[in-house]
Amino acid sequence: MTEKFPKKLLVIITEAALEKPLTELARRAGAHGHTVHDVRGAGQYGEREGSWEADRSIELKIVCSEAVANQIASEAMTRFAANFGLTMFFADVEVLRPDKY
Amino acid sequence: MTEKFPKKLLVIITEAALEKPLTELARRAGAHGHTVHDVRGAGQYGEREGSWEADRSIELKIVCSEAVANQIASEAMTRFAANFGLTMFFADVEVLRPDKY
Amino acid sequence: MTEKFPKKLLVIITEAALEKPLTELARRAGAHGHTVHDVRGAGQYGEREGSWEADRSIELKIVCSEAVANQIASEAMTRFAANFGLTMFFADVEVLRPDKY
Amino acid sequence: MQVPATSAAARVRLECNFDPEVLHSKRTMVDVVVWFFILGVVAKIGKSDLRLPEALYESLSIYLLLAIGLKGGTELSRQPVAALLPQVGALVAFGFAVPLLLYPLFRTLRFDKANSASLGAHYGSVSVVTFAVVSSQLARLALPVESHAALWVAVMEAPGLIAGTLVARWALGANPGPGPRTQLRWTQLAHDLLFGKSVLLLAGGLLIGAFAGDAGVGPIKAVFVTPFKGVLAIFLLELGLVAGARLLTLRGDAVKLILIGVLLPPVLGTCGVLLGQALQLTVGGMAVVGTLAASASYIAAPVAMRQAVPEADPAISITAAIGVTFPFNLLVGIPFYIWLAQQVHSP
Amino acid sequence: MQVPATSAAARVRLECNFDPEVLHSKRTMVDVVVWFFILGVVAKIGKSDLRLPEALYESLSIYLLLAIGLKGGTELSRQPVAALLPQVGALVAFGFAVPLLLYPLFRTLRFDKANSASLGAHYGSVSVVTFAVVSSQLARLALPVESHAALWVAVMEAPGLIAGTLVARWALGANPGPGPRTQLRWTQLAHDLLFGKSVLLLAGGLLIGAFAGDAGVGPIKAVFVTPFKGVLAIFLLELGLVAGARLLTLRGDAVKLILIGVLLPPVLGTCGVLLGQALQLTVGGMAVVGTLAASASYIAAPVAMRQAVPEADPAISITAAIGVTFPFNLLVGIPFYIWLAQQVHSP
Amino acid sequence: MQVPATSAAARVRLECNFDPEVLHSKRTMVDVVVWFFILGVVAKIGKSDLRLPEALYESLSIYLLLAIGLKGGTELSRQPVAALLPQVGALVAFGFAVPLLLYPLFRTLRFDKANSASLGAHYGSVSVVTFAVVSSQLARLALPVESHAALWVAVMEAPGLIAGTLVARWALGANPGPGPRTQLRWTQLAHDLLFGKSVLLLAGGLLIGAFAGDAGVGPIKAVFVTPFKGVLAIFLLELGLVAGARLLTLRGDAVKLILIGVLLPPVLGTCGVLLGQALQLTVGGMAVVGTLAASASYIAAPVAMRQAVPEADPAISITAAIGVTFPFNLLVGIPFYIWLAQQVHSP
Ligand SMILES: Nc1ncnc2c1ncn2[C@@H]1O[C@H](COP(=O)(O)O)[C@@H](O)[C@H]1O
Ligand SMILES: Nc1ncnc2c1ncn2[C@@H]1O[C@H](COP(=O)(O)O)[C@@H](O)[C@H]1O
Ligand SMILES: Nc1ncnc2c1ncn2[C@@H]1O[C@H](COP(=O)(O)O)[C@@H](O)[C@H]1O
Ligand code: NA
Ligand code: NA
Ligand code: NA
Repeated sequence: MTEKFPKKLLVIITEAALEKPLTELARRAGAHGHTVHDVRGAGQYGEREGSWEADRSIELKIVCSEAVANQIASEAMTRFAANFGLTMFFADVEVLRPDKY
Repeated sequence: MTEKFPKKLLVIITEAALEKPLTELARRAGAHGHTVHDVRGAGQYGEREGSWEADRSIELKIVCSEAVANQIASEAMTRFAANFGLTMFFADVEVLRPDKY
Repeated sequence: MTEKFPKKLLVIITEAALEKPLTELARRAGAHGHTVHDVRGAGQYGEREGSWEADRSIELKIVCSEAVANQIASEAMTRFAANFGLTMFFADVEVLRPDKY
Repeated sequence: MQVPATSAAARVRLECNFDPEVLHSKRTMVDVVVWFFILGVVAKIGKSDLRLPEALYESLSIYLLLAIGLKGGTELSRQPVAALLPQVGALVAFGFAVPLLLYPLFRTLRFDKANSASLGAHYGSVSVVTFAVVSSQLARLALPVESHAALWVAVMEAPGLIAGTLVARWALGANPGPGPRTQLRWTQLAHDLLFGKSVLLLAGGLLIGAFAGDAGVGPIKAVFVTPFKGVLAIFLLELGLVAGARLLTLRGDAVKLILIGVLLPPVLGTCGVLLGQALQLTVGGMAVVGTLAASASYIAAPVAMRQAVPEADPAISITAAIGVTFPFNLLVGIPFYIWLAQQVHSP
Repeated sequence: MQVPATSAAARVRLECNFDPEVLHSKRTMVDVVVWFFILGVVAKIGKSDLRLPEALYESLSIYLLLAIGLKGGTELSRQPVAALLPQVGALVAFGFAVPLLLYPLFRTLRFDKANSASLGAHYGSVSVVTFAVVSSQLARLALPVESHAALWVAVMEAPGLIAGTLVARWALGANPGPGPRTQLRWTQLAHDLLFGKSVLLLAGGLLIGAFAGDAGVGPIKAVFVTPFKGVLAIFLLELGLVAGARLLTLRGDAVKLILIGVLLPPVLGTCGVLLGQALQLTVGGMAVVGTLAASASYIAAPVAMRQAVPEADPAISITAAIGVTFPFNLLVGIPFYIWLAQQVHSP
Repeated sequence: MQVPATSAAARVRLECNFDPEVLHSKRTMVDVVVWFFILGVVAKIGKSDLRLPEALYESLSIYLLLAIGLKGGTELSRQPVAALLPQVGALVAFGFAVPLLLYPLFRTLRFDKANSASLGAHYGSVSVVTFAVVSSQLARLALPVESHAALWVAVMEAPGLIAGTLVARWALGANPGPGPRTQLRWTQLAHDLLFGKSVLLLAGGLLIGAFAGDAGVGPIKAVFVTPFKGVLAIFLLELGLVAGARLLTLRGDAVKLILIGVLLPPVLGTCGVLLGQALQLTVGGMAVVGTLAASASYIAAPVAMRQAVPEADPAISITAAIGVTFPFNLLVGIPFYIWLAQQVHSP
């Protein structure tokens, strides 16, 4: 069986306005890639139906090393958590090509 | 490094008709938020391409405590599993702000 | 409390052109279902904004046994990794109905 | 059921298969929009990668509902409301009766209780697009229709769904399904029907049309009137894809579903035409009521039944409604209801 | 502020509430597109499941911006540029002044610094759809407008946003919020405004119209001119849903927001009409500038403020802008600015 | 290749850059739809946040394919089929030949085997939107075109893709890439081309047009004919965004790709015009065949090549096709092919 290597998956659910800042942040922090899609939802800052510009939310996924995930998350916390709806969580995942992420 | 706290991620993939009942159920069970997006897929009840009203599916994500996740899942099972396409799974995740979820 | 059973979640993020081949591969490998949605992102092969046919990406999720996940992943690697943008990871999840997946 | 007296001429026409004066050639018999439906079915069955974006489907269905409502509304304001009440009452009663009458039939065909009730609800309610197609056909044949016909669609949407739900409650009450019964909240159901997309947009369009009148609606006719039929064509392409997908999944109960989907419409349609006659409608009006009666809902009904009768398998009703009955009505049913209305009208 | 001299006749008209010759009946007073907005609000407040796909919302807003630009552009090429400069200068200055003047007012009403600046930016900028509605009203009343009015919209979009950002920087500089200040990059802000969807499409449409001229734009009028009002109607249905959602979330500061949303527009609108008078615009032109001044941006502003003043709570500005001011302008404001422009014009 | 005899007058015109009678001024030379493309490119290169929803892109491309087919179809029914066969045969052969002839050229330019085959397939196939633009230009210049021109588009879509795939199979067979070869299933490829979105909708539109005839298509012209050019404008805005994005990613092989993208079209276009002459087409017809020959596919080809020649880097072909060749044809190529057709026609 092909060997698997542990990585971290960092998921960030937040306002669409942060898509560009967060992906830039991730790149600078050392992530090799990212994946985004549009979501709707509700949280502390109320419901976000995503039906028009200011109401749109995204889910951003980054597969990376634990250090990079920590770096991205803590920077996102300090820069954005105070003023933006922001949900973040980490999960343990395994990949086949450890150098790719 | 900032401390992390364990939480459960509950993912429910089901028919779009259940979006409202399930998010209400989650709120009542104590979840502080949820995230939804549209998906397509296939399972036991056949293919669901999501190309029109009755054929739409959603994926619902809830980050919460294990107790709340169990509560939501078991209520969803009893109320909906018999009559609706319903896929559910739990994953261990870590968050930075444990009180938020 | 209802009992939970361990399963693997295999997530594949790749070009939209592989949606059909990959879901067929998954079915043949023994997966009982799958879920897909459209994403955008960036990786080794550059940015994919998903704004037109050849630029679309998907995220495919399969909940299955570890053996099936390995089988799908290794077949996808040999058939597609050389020529397609392809990100794959495995996560441990728990389900309530082990026979369903 | 009273069979209309047909003159000798009409009888001759019957034998030579539909009125040769009106439906003179094969080519003009098939409305152009029907070809789009067929293209969709062919694409799906041929496993084409053609997929209309879901956002387009939703946008078009919103457009069609609004446009149909608006068109009816501008005329509605000219009608004395009292004159409409008997029509409305009769149509509501008809839609309500259908699921009650069909339930024993479906049970005889060995559908379980939930599916029998749900199927009845689909046929008791109406298909807005089928209405659009019959209207377009009548316009081509220069047969006038009551200008407030959209009102009929709006009032015939809900009664069948309510009756179907009632039947299911009554039937399943004694013998509940595997899952624990969810309490049915009637206020919830009433709300969902009234504020559901279809009724809301139809009724909203009707009211806007009535308030704004012809002069007010004039400047938006370039969107809601002129392109109507072309938009309908695109929507039928999408419905062809959906119907093709249902045909591909036909399995065990295929024969039963095809029989139901093909045999019910002419029967219900005939009842509808006769009801139209009893209400003293025009030929066009009778054809429309016949078509509405014969049509099965696939926008409002599946959504409503999923909530109200979740025990029913949606695949069964949807396949019958959009996989069989909808194409049948498009190709055979509508010409037949029009022909029948003409016969019935002959003095 | 100089009060316009009103003749006795005008004074009488004032008392009997708006010019009875022009706005003769209730029915014609409400433009048909406004009913679509109301339908949307009713649907949302009635908790309907009606949802317009986001892709439709985006497509329609792109269409409206382009179409407004194009229409203005074909005329723009005929204008001597020099003649436009004073207008442009005055409108830019006006939009820039609004947030500066409103800031102390909002502070007095106990909004915090960031929200006061952000609210000011929303009112300093303009609402493209409100412009479309006033244009449609003026067309119905056969009141001509300067054909390059779209240029006004394009130049009034950004100044208010820049001024609001400046106010926020200045106010928050001394007393930063909880999070560490993000460096504001001015070049970034300037770029985002200029290349932001609204300005880019408006200006793009203007330029294309100017380059291609009437002859060039002719063959695409069937898309960008004829159906404009109908498309606006559909867009207003969607905005009704959005506004209804904001109304449903009104909570603690509801009274303050409603007061602001209802009282500011007439004041700003009056200033705008008088500015139009000073610029020697036509009656229609004064009404348009009044409406622009009274309108609050909800396409460009929320996006810009989220980047430039993230400390502000977007719910506050958006609720005021689209939940209160937009419906107010639609129903009451626009007829009032038109009426006022007519009064002011009376020699 | 036979160089057309040009009269002295024509030679003079050539020197003063295109026919001054037809393309008299800069302004009318650029079709209005081209400005929309340029706006899109500017927006993308200026890093605007403008994004057309993907659902809109898909909807518009479905619309354009159907509308082009329909338009051709209504005329097709009047043609004797036999008369069309030589045209169809010649065009199929031409499309098939292009990848075979270009393969050694691309190899000489140091593209690897897979990319050489894939690039050839893109140029062997055709761009539907380029066809729409040349048609719109010809209409503006009042140059008639064979009414069944859409048929040419439909038949020229697939041959180049099949030939490109064959070349790749043959070249890579001996020297497979890193991954294990996937078995190419020819029936699969044939199916995917025939039932692929482009051919299916074009052919579907053609057949519907032919079946329904002018009378049948009449009522849907308000959707499929009148707004065609305006819809094309919006689609070109989107294509401008896509092309801009490709230009931004130009890197190492930029020079090679630009050279190919700019030099190939005039050569292929000239061949196409001469082929049109050999087929005794009208001036408009020659210009159309020239344009089709010069155009590179970016709807069907990328999808087909991804399946059939996955070893090829899609970025290379797509950048050449939509980043370079498509804008080149829009701005320079199409006027040139029209001019050339006029020269060639001069007796
Ligand atoms: N407990 C949760 N589970 C899943 N998603 C959440 C949760 N809380 C918030 N979200 C998502 O994160 C976004 C921002 O959350 P918040 O910061 O709580 O407003 C919401 O719009 C939701 O989409
Ligand atoms: N094994 C699976 N892995 C991922 N998604 C699944 C799986 N099985 C089912 N699904 C999703 O869950 C929905 C309902 O599943 P089912 O209840 O099996 O019909 C399907 O439409 C799929 O989107
Ligand atoms: N590190 C990563 N984290 C999350 N998604 C990724 C990552 N790398 C790549 N992707 C996604 O996978 C797709 C293909 O990746 P690649 O093979 O690296 O080009 C990209 O378009 C992204 O959507
Ligand atoms: Na019915
Ligand atoms: Na303003
Ligand atoms: Na070509």
